[in-house]
Amino acid sequence: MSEILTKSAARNIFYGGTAFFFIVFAGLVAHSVSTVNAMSETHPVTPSVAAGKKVWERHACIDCHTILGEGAYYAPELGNVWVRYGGREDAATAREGIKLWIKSQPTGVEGRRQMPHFDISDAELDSLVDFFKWTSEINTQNWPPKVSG
Amino acid sequence: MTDHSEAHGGWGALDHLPGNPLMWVLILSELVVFGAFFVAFSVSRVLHPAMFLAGQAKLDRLAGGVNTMLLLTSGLAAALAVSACAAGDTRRCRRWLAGAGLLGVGFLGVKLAEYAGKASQGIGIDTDTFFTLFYLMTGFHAAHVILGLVILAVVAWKPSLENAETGAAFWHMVDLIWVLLYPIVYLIR
Amino acid sequence: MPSRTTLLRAWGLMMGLTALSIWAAVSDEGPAPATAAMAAGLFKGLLILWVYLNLGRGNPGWKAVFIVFLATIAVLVLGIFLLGPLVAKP
Amino acid sequence: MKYQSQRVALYYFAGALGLFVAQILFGVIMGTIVVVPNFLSELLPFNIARMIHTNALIVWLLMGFFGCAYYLIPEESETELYSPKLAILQFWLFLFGAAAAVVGYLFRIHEGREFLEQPLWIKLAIVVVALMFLFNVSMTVLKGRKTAITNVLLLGLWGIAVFFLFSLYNPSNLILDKMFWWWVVHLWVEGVWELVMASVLAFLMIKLTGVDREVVEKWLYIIISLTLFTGILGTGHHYYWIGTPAYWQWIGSIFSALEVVPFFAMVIFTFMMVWKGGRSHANKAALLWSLGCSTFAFFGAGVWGFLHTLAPINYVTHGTQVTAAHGHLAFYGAYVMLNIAMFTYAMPNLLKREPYNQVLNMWGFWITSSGVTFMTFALTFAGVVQAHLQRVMGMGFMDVQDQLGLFYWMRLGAGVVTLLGVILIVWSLAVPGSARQAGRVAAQPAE
Repeated sequence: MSEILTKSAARNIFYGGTAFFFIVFAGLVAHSVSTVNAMSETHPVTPSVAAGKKVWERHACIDCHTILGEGAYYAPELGNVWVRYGGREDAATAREGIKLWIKSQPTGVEGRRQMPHFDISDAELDSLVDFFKWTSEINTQNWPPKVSG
Repeated sequence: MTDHSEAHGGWGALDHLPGNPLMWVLILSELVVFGAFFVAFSVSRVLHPAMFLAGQAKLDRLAGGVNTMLLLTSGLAAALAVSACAAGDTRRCRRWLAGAGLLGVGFLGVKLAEYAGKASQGIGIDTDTFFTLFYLMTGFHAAHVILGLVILAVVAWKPSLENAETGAAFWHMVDLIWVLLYPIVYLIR
Repeated sequence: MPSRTTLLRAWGLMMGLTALSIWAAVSDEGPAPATAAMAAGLFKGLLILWVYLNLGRGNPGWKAVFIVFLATIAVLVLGIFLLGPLVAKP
Repeated sequence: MKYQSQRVALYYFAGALGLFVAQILFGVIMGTIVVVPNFLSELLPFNIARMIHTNALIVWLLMGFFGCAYYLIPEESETELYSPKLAILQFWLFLFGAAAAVVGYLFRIHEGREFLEQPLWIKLAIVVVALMFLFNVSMTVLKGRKTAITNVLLLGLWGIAVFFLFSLYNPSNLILDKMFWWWVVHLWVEGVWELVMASVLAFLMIKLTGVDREVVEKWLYIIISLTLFTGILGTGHHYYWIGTPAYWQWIGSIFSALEVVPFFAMVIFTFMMVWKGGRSHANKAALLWSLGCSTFAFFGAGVWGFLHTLAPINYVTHGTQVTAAHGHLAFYGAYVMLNIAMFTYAMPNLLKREPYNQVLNMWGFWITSSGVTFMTFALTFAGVVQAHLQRVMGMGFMDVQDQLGLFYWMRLGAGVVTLLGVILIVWSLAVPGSARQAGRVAAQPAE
């Protein structure tokens, strides 16, 4: 078999194989998207949750914290912060606790990591907490292993 | 056809394999991937013996056996297509390719009926670990069958000897994976 | 390229083995039919490589690679099936 | 250098090196903030420093890739660049975009998605810059010789642009947000960027070892096939715990465990070529960086990736310092070293000088590599301790962090060493020697 033919066949196998794996991947992602959407029917992204996500992004929280394990590893995991504050048992107290914590930053304590002071209105804080609550209810296959995050 | 094994095309060790070197890279990769799935399946079986017994009881061993035979016969047709092509008989080559493809479609038909039967019982990929692995392995294999059909069609369109050989090699790989998958998933219990 | 006769013989052998392993698995379960089914699968896999994929013409090194690889999978699967339960639940 | 228009690469190399220093500088600042938390806490909070650190990295690597492409493509295509003017304009636009983004970050203007913090208008500007670039190089390739190297490089570069488009999609559902965020991040660094890496390495192997193009291109096809056959479904290792179905644990574990194979193939490839070539090229430093690239990529991306890619292990290590360790060594090995290899090879040719400052450059190699390696070990140990205390024992995050102080001090030390090494590298490249190139064209490998 001629040299040039072998190489062009090699190229075709590369392109064909890549297209195949990509289609399989895209198909699986499509299936996952429909699963996620089905879950979101019973567990909807309310306008408040969506607004909370915007607050989360506006202050680049992810560049210190992690959420579902992704972020900067400098500050605690917030995917389950709602659970850590006992939101499942006593929602009102957890909500107040999280809001108070954010409002009281920075602590200014020497030698302790500082969370900056953010100008977040009370309504925005409520949205942010709604976003945390929604996130804590995601089916993460039981991750994190401990409530410590 | 004798030149292949002797040809030293600069592919290193891969030159000592008959056919297109990159097809062998693909065959080896697929064997490793499915090999990993097979071992993972076996380990999970030990961890959840009851779940796996119950899951396997719901599988249709006969349908799986029929599918093995369909694929083996289809593989024979593909090999005969390559012979025809080597003898310069394009018409016969295309006919064998069509036969191989039809048997492949038959395989997918049986598979689809199997999936539909499971779906009607409310069994899906999320049901349990057994069915997650069952659907991943058989589904990934079925995706290869579909790709194989596309490749066979391309070969029938441009039936050069090299195309026929490379296309048939892919088809045989799909065969090869199934003859291992069938006993591991359907029979061993 | 294998001759027509070789191809047909290999095909007949594989079909027969498939029928046997179905029969063995349908009629009984446990170590013996499991071993038979896996051995049949391994043998069919090697036949596909040797005859259909023409590996019979490959060099000894590659033949060894494929034999060892497929045999390893078969032995692992069977070994885990047969010995695993002893380890998992003594 | 055979074509005048290759000189536009110099702009990109200079820009990339400048941003490289900035990236490491911000890294050292962050390393300091971690151990002395009140350092700059009002002026430059950690999150802002981090987005500058990571964005500078991404931008300089991309700028380096663009430069590599502008150097490589005319030479491979055997034709002048389609439009050198467009390339220069593109450079200034890109640099302006990057600078505007950094200044914006300092004033807290950003979109707050990890690595994709650029405001929308800068994202759109990046798309425009990418289109200018792709138009320019594609037209060059179309009018010239087509080789496997240019094909693969173009595929990689087009892939970079196409997958970047997913950065514009930000659904309010966090799960979907994360799923498609990875289409940018993973399909870049474990997909199309690897195509760029493999093709540039292949080019360097042809130039530096004199091995026949035929052999190199065959290796190239094998490597990139293995890369994408494993890497695309390997995305599954990011879909374990973000709300996606459980089957991703199987797909991710199996396919991403195999992602180490193409990296191993690259090690074999580079060392085989050097051994087979047998010819000693004058530019020893470029060869060192090329071999270093495949080796460090294998350890950083391959081995350190494999360490925590299996779902049951990732369950405890996900989002700990183990990830940080892997990220640092992988980026350094695969993409930093690739760029420096190409800069080291190309700059003497662009400046029409004999290879210069090689000893200094190689010192830079060893010092930087030692720094990053030490940092990787420090972070790996920190990560293992963290995973145990936090994920197995259930200790609180901040209490665990207090236990890791020693590792973070070691990381800072390693970071300072890295900074020194980087300054050496930049110095050795930026200060050209005076010996003019003489008759080196004859020494180019015959093709």
